[in-house]
Amino acid sequence: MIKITEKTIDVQKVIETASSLGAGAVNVFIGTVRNHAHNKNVVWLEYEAYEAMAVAETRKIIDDAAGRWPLLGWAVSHRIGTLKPGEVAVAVAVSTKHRKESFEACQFIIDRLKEHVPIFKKEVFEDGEEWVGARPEAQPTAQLN
Amino acid sequence: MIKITEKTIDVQKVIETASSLGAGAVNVFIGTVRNHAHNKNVVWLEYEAYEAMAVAETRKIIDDAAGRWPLLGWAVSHRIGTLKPGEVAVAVAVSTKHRKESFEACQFIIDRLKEHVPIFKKEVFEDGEEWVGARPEAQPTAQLN
Amino acid sequence: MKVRIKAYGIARDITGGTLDLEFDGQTVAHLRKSLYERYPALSGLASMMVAVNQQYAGNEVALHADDEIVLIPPVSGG
Amino acid sequence: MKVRIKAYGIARDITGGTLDLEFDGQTVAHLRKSLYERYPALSGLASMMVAVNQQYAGNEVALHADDEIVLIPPVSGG
Repeated sequence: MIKITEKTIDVQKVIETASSLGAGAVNVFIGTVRNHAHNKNVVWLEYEAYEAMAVAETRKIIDDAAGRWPLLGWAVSHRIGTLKPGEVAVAVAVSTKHRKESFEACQFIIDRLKEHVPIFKKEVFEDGEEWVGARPEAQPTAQLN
Repeated sequence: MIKITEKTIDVQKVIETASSLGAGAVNVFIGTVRNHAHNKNVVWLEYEAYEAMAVAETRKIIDDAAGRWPLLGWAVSHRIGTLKPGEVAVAVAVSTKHRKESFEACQFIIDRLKEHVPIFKKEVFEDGEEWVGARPEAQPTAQLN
Repeated sequence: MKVRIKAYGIARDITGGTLDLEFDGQTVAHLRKSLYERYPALSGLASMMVAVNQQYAGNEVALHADDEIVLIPPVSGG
Repeated sequence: MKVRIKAYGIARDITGGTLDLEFDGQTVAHLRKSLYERYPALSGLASMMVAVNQQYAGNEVALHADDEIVLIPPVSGG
Protein backbone atom coordinates (compact mmCIF):
# COMPACT_ATOMS: atom_id res chain seq x y z
CA MET A 1 0.00 0.00 0.00
CA ILE A 2 1.29 3.41 -1.01
CA LYS A 3 -1.03 6.18 0.04
CA ILE A 4 -0.95 9.97 -0.21
CA THR A 5 -3.85 11.23 1.83
CA GLU A 6 -5.44 14.36 3.24
CA LYS A 7 -6.93 12.33 6.08
CA THR A 8 -5.37 11.50 9.43
CA ILE A 9 -3.00 8.57 8.98
CA ASP A 10 -4.24 5.39 10.62
CA VAL A 11 -0.96 4.00 11.92
CA GLN A 12 -2.57 0.78 13.08
CA LYS A 13 -3.85 0.21 9.55
CA VAL A 14 -0.38 0.83 8.11
CA ILE A 15 1.06 -1.73 10.54
CA GLU A 16 -1.63 -4.28 9.76
CA THR A 17 -1.12 -3.85 6.03
CA ALA A 18 2.61 -4.46 6.42
CA SER A 19 2.24 -7.45 8.71
CA SER A 20 2.64 -11.03 7.57
CA LEU A 21 2.11 -14.37 9.28
CA GLY A 22 5.59 -15.50 8.26
CA ALA A 23 7.21 -12.43 9.77
CA GLY A 24 8.78 -12.24 13.19
CA ALA A 25 9.53 -8.52 12.99
CA VAL A 26 7.74 -5.36 12.05
CA ASN A 27 9.54 -2.04 12.07
CA VAL A 28 7.55 1.14 11.89
CA PHE A 29 8.73 4.69 11.40
CA ILE A 30 6.35 7.52 12.18
CA GLY A 31 7.26 11.08 11.27
CA THR A 32 5.40 13.58 13.40
CA VAL A 33 5.09 17.36 13.31
CA ARG A 34 7.37 18.97 15.87
CA ASN A 35 6.10 21.95 17.79
CA HIS A 36 9.23 23.97 17.03
CA ALA A 37 11.90 24.34 14.37
CA HIS A 38 14.84 26.76 14.16
CA ASN A 39 13.96 27.83 17.73
CA LYS A 40 10.57 29.10 16.58
CA ASN A 41 7.12 27.77 17.35
CA VAL A 42 5.55 25.86 14.48
CA VAL A 43 1.90 26.84 14.20
CA TRP A 44 1.17 24.40 11.43
CA LEU A 45 2.74 22.67 8.45
CA GLU A 46 1.49 22.45 4.92
CA TYR A 47 2.41 19.47 2.81
CA GLU A 48 1.76 19.17 -0.87
CA ALA A 49 2.63 16.35 -3.24
CA TYR A 50 3.00 15.80 -6.94
CA GLU A 51 0.85 12.80 -6.28
CA ALA A 52 1.18 10.54 -9.31
CA MET A 53 4.94 10.87 -9.30
CA ALA A 54 5.18 10.62 -5.50
CA VAL A 55 3.46 7.24 -5.68
CA ALA A 56 5.67 6.12 -8.58
CA GLU A 57 8.89 7.20 -6.84
CA THR A 58 7.85 5.53 -3.60
CA ARG A 59 7.13 2.36 -5.53
CA LYS A 60 10.67 2.46 -6.96
CA ILE A 61 12.08 2.80 -3.45
CA ILE A 62 10.03 -0.16 -2.22
CA ASP A 63 11.16 -2.25 -5.19
CA ASP A 64 14.75 -1.29 -4.45
CA ALA A 65 14.33 -2.22 -0.77
CA ALA A 66 12.70 -5.53 -1.69
CA GLY A 67 15.77 -6.33 -3.78
CA ARG A 68 18.07 -5.69 -0.81
CA TRP A 69 16.08 -7.27 2.03
CA PRO A 70 13.53 -10.11 2.02
CA LEU A 71 10.44 -8.01 2.75
CA LEU A 72 7.35 -9.97 3.68
CA GLY A 73 5.08 -6.95 3.83
CA TRP A 74 5.23 -3.16 3.67
CA ALA A 75 3.09 -0.04 3.67
CA VAL A 76 3.76 3.67 3.26
CA SER A 77 1.30 6.43 3.98
CA HIS A 78 2.07 10.15 3.63
CA ARG A 79 -0.22 12.93 4.72
CA ILE A 80 -0.78 16.12 2.71
CA GLY A 81 -2.62 19.31 3.58
CA THR A 82 -2.49 21.22 6.86
CA LEU A 83 -0.94 19.47 9.87
CA LYS A 84 -0.72 20.63 13.46
CA PRO A 85 2.11 19.73 15.86
CA GLY A 86 1.83 16.15 17.08
CA GLU A 87 0.08 14.92 13.94
CA VAL A 88 1.51 12.08 11.87
CA ALA A 89 3.03 13.22 8.56
CA VAL A 90 4.31 9.87 7.39
CA ALA A 91 4.19 6.24 8.46
CA VAL A 92 6.37 3.49 6.98
CA ALA A 93 6.09 -0.13 8.08
CA VAL A 94 7.88 -3.26 6.89
CA SER A 95 7.76 -6.82 8.08
CA THR A 96 10.56 -9.33 7.72
CA LYS A 97 11.49 -12.69 9.13
CA HIS A 98 14.22 -11.29 11.40
CA ARG A 99 14.49 -7.99 13.23
CA LYS A 100 17.76 -6.55 11.91
CA GLU A 101 16.52 -6.49 8.33
CA SER A 102 13.27 -4.83 9.41
CA PHE A 103 15.20 -1.90 10.89
CA GLU A 104 17.49 -1.62 7.89
CA ALA A 105 14.73 -1.78 5.29
CA CYS A 106 12.47 0.69 7.09
CA GLN A 107 15.30 3.20 7.54
CA PHE A 108 16.29 2.80 3.89
CA ILE A 109 12.75 3.52 2.75
CA ILE A 110 12.24 6.64 4.87
CA ASP A 111 15.74 7.97 4.04
CA ARG A 112 15.12 7.57 0.32
CA LEU A 113 11.60 8.93 0.57
CA LYS A 114 12.90 12.12 2.12
CA GLU A 115 15.48 12.51 -0.63
CA HIS A 116 13.55 11.55 -3.74
CA VAL A 117 9.80 11.70 -3.42
CA PRO A 118 8.19 14.93 -4.70
CA ILE A 119 6.49 16.07 -1.53
CA PHE A 120 6.95 19.62 -0.27
CA LYS A 121 6.66 21.00 3.24
CA LYS A 122 6.03 24.56 4.33
CA GLU A 123 6.54 25.51 7.96
CA VAL A 124 4.21 28.23 9.18
CA PHE A 125 5.52 30.17 12.19
CA GLU A 126 3.87 32.90 14.19
CA ASP A 127 5.85 35.50 12.21
CA GLY A 128 6.21 34.01 8.76
CA GLU A 129 6.52 30.85 6.72
CA GLU A 130 9.18 28.88 4.89
CA TRP A 131 9.39 26.08 2.36
CA VAL A 132 11.66 23.56 4.05
CA GLY A 133 15.02 23.07 2.33
CA ALA A 134 14.13 25.37 -0.55
CA ARG A 135 16.97 27.83 -0.05
CA PRO A 136 20.66 26.98 0.14
CA GLU A 137 21.61 26.74 3.83
CA ALA A 138 22.10 30.33 4.98
CA GLN A 139 24.77 31.06 7.56
CA PRO A 140 22.81 32.54 10.45
CA THR A 141 25.08 35.54 11.00
CA ALA A 142 23.71 36.12 14.49
CA GLN A 143 25.24 32.78 15.49
CA LEU A 144 28.63 33.15 13.86
CA ASN A 145 30.42 34.25 17.02
CA MET B 1 6.02 2.56 30.55
CA ILE B 2 7.43 -0.92 31.04
CA LYS B 3 4.77 -3.56 30.97
CA ILE B 4 4.76 -7.35 31.22
CA THR B 5 1.25 -8.46 30.44
CA GLU B 6 -0.91 -11.51 29.75
CA LYS B 7 -3.25 -9.39 27.66
CA THR B 8 -3.03 -8.61 23.97
CA ILE B 9 -0.53 -5.78 23.46
CA ASP B 10 -2.15 -2.55 22.38
CA VAL B 11 0.48 -1.29 19.91
CA GLN B 12 -1.32 2.01 19.42
CA LYS B 13 -1.14 2.62 23.17
CA VAL B 14 2.58 1.82 23.20
CA ILE B 15 3.13 4.33 20.39
CA GLU B 16 1.04 7.00 22.10
CA THR B 17 2.89 6.51 25.36
CA ALA B 18 6.24 6.94 23.61
CA SER B 19 5.17 9.99 21.60
CA SER B 20 6.14 13.53 22.46
CA LEU B 21 5.18 16.91 21.03
CA GLY B 22 8.83 17.87 20.68
CA ALA B 23 9.61 14.72 18.69
CA GLY B 24 9.79 14.48 14.93
CA ALA B 25 10.37 10.74 14.86
CA VAL B 26 8.91 7.66 16.45
CA ASN B 27 10.42 4.26 15.78
CA VAL B 28 8.49 1.17 16.72
CA PHE B 29 9.59 -2.43 16.76
CA ILE B 30 6.97 -5.14 16.95
CA GLY B 31 8.00 -8.74 17.48
CA THR B 32 5.35 -11.14 16.25
CA VAL B 33 4.93 -14.90 16.49
CA ARG B 34 5.99 -16.58 13.27
CA ASN B 35 3.97 -19.49 12.00
CA HIS B 36 7.05 -21.63 11.55
CA ALA B 37 10.50 -22.17 13.01
CA HIS B 38 13.19 -24.74 12.12
CA ASN B 39 10.98 -25.71 9.17
CA LYS B 40 8.23 -26.82 11.51
CA ASN B 41 4.80 -25.35 12.08
CA VAL B 42 4.51 -23.40 15.30
CA VAL B 43 1.18 -24.20 16.94
CA TRP B 44 1.67 -21.75 19.77
CA LEU B 45 4.33 -20.13 21.93
CA GLU B 46 4.50 -19.88 25.67
CA TYR B 47 6.29 -16.96 27.24
CA GLU B 48 7.08 -16.68 30.90
CA ALA B 49 8.91 -13.90 32.73
CA TYR B 50 10.67 -13.41 36.01
CA GLU B 51 8.57 -10.31 36.19
CA ALA B 52 10.13 -8.09 38.84
CA MET B 53 13.58 -8.59 37.43
CA ALA B 54 12.37 -8.33 33.81
CA VAL B 55 11.02 -4.87 34.59
CA ALA B 56 14.21 -3.88 36.44
CA GLU B 57 16.49 -5.10 33.62
CA THR B 58 14.37 -3.35 31.00
CA ARG B 59 14.59 -0.16 33.05
CA LYS B 60 18.40 -0.45 33.02
CA ILE B 61 18.37 -0.83 29.25
CA ILE B 62 16.16 2.24 28.86
CA ASP B 63 18.42 4.26 31.16
CA ASP B 64 21.41 3.13 29.13
CA ALA B 65 19.69 4.10 25.86
CA ALA B 66 18.69 7.48 27.31
CA GLY B 67 22.35 8.12 28.07
CA ARG B 68 23.32 7.39 24.46
CA TRP B 69 20.50 9.08 22.56
CA PRO B 70 18.27 12.02 23.50
CA LEU B 71 15.04 10.09 24.02
CA LEU B 72 11.91 12.19 24.31
CA GLY B 73 9.61 9.28 25.05
CA TRP B 74 9.65 5.49 25.17
CA ALA B 75 7.50 2.48 26.00
CA VAL B 76 8.11 -1.25 26.16
CA SER B 77 5.43 -3.89 26.44
CA HIS B 78 6.09 -7.64 26.52
CA ARG B 79 3.44 -10.29 26.40
CA ILE B 80 3.54 -13.48 28.49
CA GLY B 81 1.35 -16.57 28.42
CA THR B 82 0.15 -18.44 25.36
CA LEU B 83 0.53 -16.74 21.96
CA LYS B 84 -0.67 -17.88 18.56
CA PRO B 85 1.09 -17.12 15.26
CA GLY B 86 0.54 -13.51 14.21
CA GLU B 87 0.16 -12.23 17.77
CA VAL B 88 2.41 -9.48 19.11
CA ALA B 89 4.99 -10.72 21.62
CA VAL B 90 6.78 -7.43 22.19
CA ALA B 91 6.43 -3.79 21.21
CA VAL B 92 9.12 -1.16 21.73
CA ALA B 93 8.63 2.48 20.78
CA VAL B 94 10.88 5.50 21.19
CA SER B 95 10.48 9.08 20.11
CA THR B 96 13.33 11.46 19.38
CA LYS B 97 13.83 14.77 17.66
CA HIS B 98 15.43 13.26 14.55
CA ARG B 99 14.84 9.98 12.79
CA LYS B 100 18.29 8.38 12.80
CA GLU B 101 18.49 8.34 16.58
CA SER B 102 15.00 6.84 16.82
CA PHE B 103 16.10 3.84 14.74
CA GLU B 104 19.33 3.43 16.67
CA ALA B 105 17.76 3.71 20.12
CA CYS B 106 14.88 1.36 19.31
CA GLN B 107 17.21 -1.27 17.87
CA PHE B 108 19.52 -0.96 20.86
CA ILE B 109 16.63 -1.53 23.26
CA ILE B 110 15.22 -4.60 21.50
CA ASP B 111 18.70 -6.10 20.97
CA ARG B 112 19.56 -5.70 24.66
CA LEU B 113 16.13 -6.89 25.75
CA LYS B 114 16.59 -10.14 23.87
CA GLU B 115 20.01 -10.66 25.45
CA HIS B 116 19.43 -9.65 29.04
CA VAL B 117 15.82 -9.60 30.16
CA PRO B 118 14.68 -12.77 31.97
CA ILE B 119 11.86 -13.81 29.69
CA PHE B 120 11.64 -17.35 28.38
CA LYS B 121 9.99 -18.69 25.27
CA LYS B 122 8.82 -22.20 24.53
CA GLU B 123 7.88 -23.15 20.98
CA VAL B 124 5.16 -25.74 20.73
CA PHE B 125 5.13 -27.71 17.48
CA GLU B 126 2.74 -30.37 16.29
CA ASP B 127 5.20 -33.06 17.37
CA GLY B 128 6.88 -31.59 20.44
CA GLU B 129 8.09 -28.50 22.20
CA GLU B 130 11.33 -26.67 22.85
CA TRP B 131 12.61 -23.88 25.11
CA VAL B 132 14.20 -21.48 22.63
CA GLY B 133 17.96 -21.13 22.97
CA ALA B 134 18.11 -23.41 25.98
CA ARG B 135 20.45 -25.99 24.48
CA PRO B 136 23.82 -25.34 22.87
CA GLU B 137 23.28 -25.01 19.10
CA ALA B 138 23.12 -28.54 17.75
CA GLN B 139 24.55 -29.20 14.30
CA PRO B 140 21.58 -30.41 12.28
CA THR B 141 23.35 -33.41 10.77
CA ALA B 142 20.72 -33.81 8.08
CA GLN B 143 21.83 -30.45 6.66
CA LEU B 144 25.59 -30.93 6.85
CA ASN B 145 25.95 -31.89 3.22
CA MET C 1 9.06 25.07 -28.86
CA LYS C 2 6.08 25.62 -26.62
CA VAL C 3 5.21 23.55 -23.56
CA ARG C 4 2.92 23.65 -20.59
CA ILE C 5 4.63 23.47 -17.20
CA LYS C 6 3.32 22.80 -13.74
CA ALA C 7 5.20 23.75 -10.60
CA TYR C 8 5.01 22.69 -6.94
CA GLY C 9 5.99 24.20 -3.62
CA ILE C 10 8.18 27.26 -3.74
CA ALA C 11 8.50 26.89 -7.53
CA ARG C 12 4.73 27.31 -7.73
CA ASP C 13 4.91 30.41 -5.54
CA ILE C 14 7.58 31.86 -7.87
CA THR C 15 6.01 30.97 -11.21
CA GLY C 16 2.34 31.15 -10.28
CA GLY C 17 1.65 27.45 -10.88
CA THR C 18 0.73 26.31 -14.36
CA LEU C 19 2.39 28.25 -17.15
CA ASP C 20 2.88 28.06 -20.90
CA LEU C 21 6.45 28.65 -21.96
CA GLU C 22 7.81 29.22 -25.43
CA PHE C 23 11.57 28.85 -25.79
CA ASP C 24 14.36 28.14 -28.25
CA GLY C 25 15.62 24.55 -28.30
CA GLN C 26 14.27 21.11 -27.54
CA THR C 27 15.83 19.93 -24.29
CA VAL C 28 15.47 20.33 -20.56
CA ALA C 29 18.62 22.49 -20.62
CA HIS C 30 16.94 24.94 -23.00
CA LEU C 31 13.82 24.93 -20.88
CA ARG C 32 15.84 25.72 -17.77
CA LYS C 33 17.66 28.60 -19.45
CA SER C 34 14.39 30.18 -20.50
CA LEU C 35 12.82 29.63 -17.07
CA TYR C 36 15.74 31.18 -15.21
CA GLU C 37 15.55 34.24 -17.47
CA ARG C 38 11.84 34.64 -16.90
CA TYR C 39 11.91 33.75 -13.16
CA PRO C 40 15.34 34.65 -11.79
CA ALA C 41 14.22 33.61 -8.28
CA LEU C 42 14.26 29.97 -9.44
CA SER C 43 18.04 30.06 -9.64
CA GLY C 44 18.15 30.95 -5.95
CA LEU C 45 16.71 27.58 -4.94
CA ALA C 46 18.90 24.91 -3.35
CA SER C 47 17.96 22.68 -6.30
CA MET C 48 15.34 22.41 -8.98
CA MET C 49 14.62 19.16 -10.74
CA VAL C 50 12.55 18.88 -13.87
CA ALA C 51 10.26 15.88 -14.18
CA VAL C 52 9.14 14.79 -17.62
CA ASN C 53 6.25 12.34 -17.76
CA GLN C 54 6.69 11.60 -14.04
CA GLN C 55 10.41 10.82 -14.26
CA TYR C 56 13.25 13.02 -13.10
CA ALA C 57 14.86 14.25 -16.33
CA GLY C 58 18.46 15.30 -16.94
CA ASN C 59 19.40 18.38 -18.97
CA GLU C 60 19.93 16.33 -22.12
CA VAL C 61 16.40 14.95 -22.26
CA ALA C 62 14.46 16.03 -25.34
CA LEU C 63 11.02 17.50 -24.81
CA HIS C 64 7.82 17.14 -26.79
CA ALA C 65 4.88 19.51 -26.89
CA ASP C 66 2.53 17.18 -25.05
CA ASP C 67 4.97 16.04 -22.33
CA GLU C 68 3.91 16.35 -18.70
CA ILE C 69 6.56 18.76 -17.46
CA VAL C 70 6.80 19.58 -13.79
CA LEU C 71 9.18 21.77 -11.79
CA ILE C 72 10.30 20.11 -8.58
CA PRO C 73 12.01 22.31 -6.01
CA PRO C 74 13.83 20.68 -3.05
CA VAL C 75 11.67 17.88 -1.70
CA SER C 76 10.95 17.72 2.01
CA GLY C 77 8.55 14.89 2.62
CA GLY C 78 8.48 12.90 5.81
CA MET D 1 24.07 -23.08 54.17
CA LYS D 2 20.45 -23.48 53.20
CA VAL D 3 18.61 -21.37 50.67
CA ARG D 4 15.37 -21.35 48.77
CA ILE D 5 15.69 -21.21 45.00
CA LYS D 6 13.19 -20.46 42.27
CA ALA D 7 13.72 -21.45 38.65
CA TYR D 8 12.22 -20.38 35.31
CA GLY D 9 11.82 -21.88 31.89
CA ILE D 10 13.72 -25.05 31.21
CA ALA D 11 15.45 -24.73 34.60
CA ARG D 12 12.03 -24.99 36.22
CA ASP D 13 11.23 -28.06 34.14
CA ILE D 14 14.50 -29.65 35.31
CA THR D 15 14.34 -28.73 39.00
CA GLY D 16 10.61 -28.73 39.51
CA GLY D 17 10.35 -25.01 40.29
CA THR D 18 10.86 -23.84 43.84
CA LEU D 19 13.36 -25.88 45.83
CA ASP D 20 15.24 -25.74 49.11
CA LEU D 21 18.92 -26.52 48.77
CA GLU D 22 21.44 -27.18 51.48
CA PHE D 23 25.06 -27.00 50.40
CA ASP D 24 28.63 -26.43 51.62
CA GLY D 25 29.97 -22.92 51.15
CA GLN D 26 28.59 -19.41 50.92
CA THR D 27 28.87 -18.26 47.31
CA VAL D 28 27.12 -18.62 43.99
CA ALA D 29 29.96 -20.91 42.90
CA HIS D 30 29.19 -23.32 45.75
CA LEU D 31 25.50 -23.14 44.96
CA ARG D 32 26.16 -24.00 41.31
CA LYS D 33 28.35 -26.97 42.24
CA SER D 34 25.64 -28.40 44.45
CA LEU D 35 22.92 -27.74 41.86
CA TYR D 36 24.84 -29.42 39.04
CA GLU D 37 25.39 -32.48 41.24
CA ARG D 38 21.73 -32.70 42.12
CA TYR D 39 20.41 -31.79 38.63
CA PRO D 40 23.04 -32.85 36.06
CA ALA D 41 20.72 -31.72 33.24
CA LEU D 42 21.36 -28.09 34.24
CA SER D 43 24.93 -28.36 32.99
CA GLY D 44 23.61 -29.23 29.54
CA LEU D 45 22.05 -25.79 29.12
CA ALA D 46 23.59 -23.19 26.81
CA SER D 47 23.95 -20.96 29.86
CA MET D 48 22.56 -20.60 33.34
CA MET D 49 22.71 -17.34 35.22
CA VAL D 50 21.97 -17.00 38.87
CA ALA D 51 20.11 -13.89 39.99
CA VAL D 52 20.40 -12.77 43.58
CA ASN D 53 17.90 -10.19 44.76
CA GLN D 54 16.95 -9.44 41.15
CA GLN D 55 20.50 -8.84 39.94
CA TYR D 56 22.60 -11.17 37.83
CA ALA D 57 25.25 -12.49 40.22
CA GLY D 58 28.76 -13.71 39.44
CA ASN D 59 30.24 -16.84 41.00
CA GLU D 60 32.03 -14.85 43.70
CA VAL D 61 28.85 -13.31 45.14
CA ALA D 62 28.18 -14.31 48.77
CA LEU D 63 24.73 -15.63 49.58
CA HIS D 64 22.52 -15.11 52.60
CA ALA D 65 19.72 -17.34 53.82
CA ASP D 66 16.99 -14.86 52.97
CA ASP D 67 18.26 -13.85 49.53
CA GLU D 68 15.90 -14.08 46.57
CA ILE D 69 17.79 -16.61 44.45
CA VAL D 70 16.57 -17.41 40.95
CA LEU D 71 17.93 -19.70 38.23
CA ILE D 72 17.84 -18.07 34.81
CA PRO D 73 18.33 -20.31 31.80
CA PRO D 74 19.01 -18.76 28.37
CA VAL D 75 16.63 -15.84 27.91
CA SER D 76 14.57 -15.63 24.73
CA GLY D 77 12.27 -12.65 25.03
CA GLY D 78 11.07 -10.65 22.08
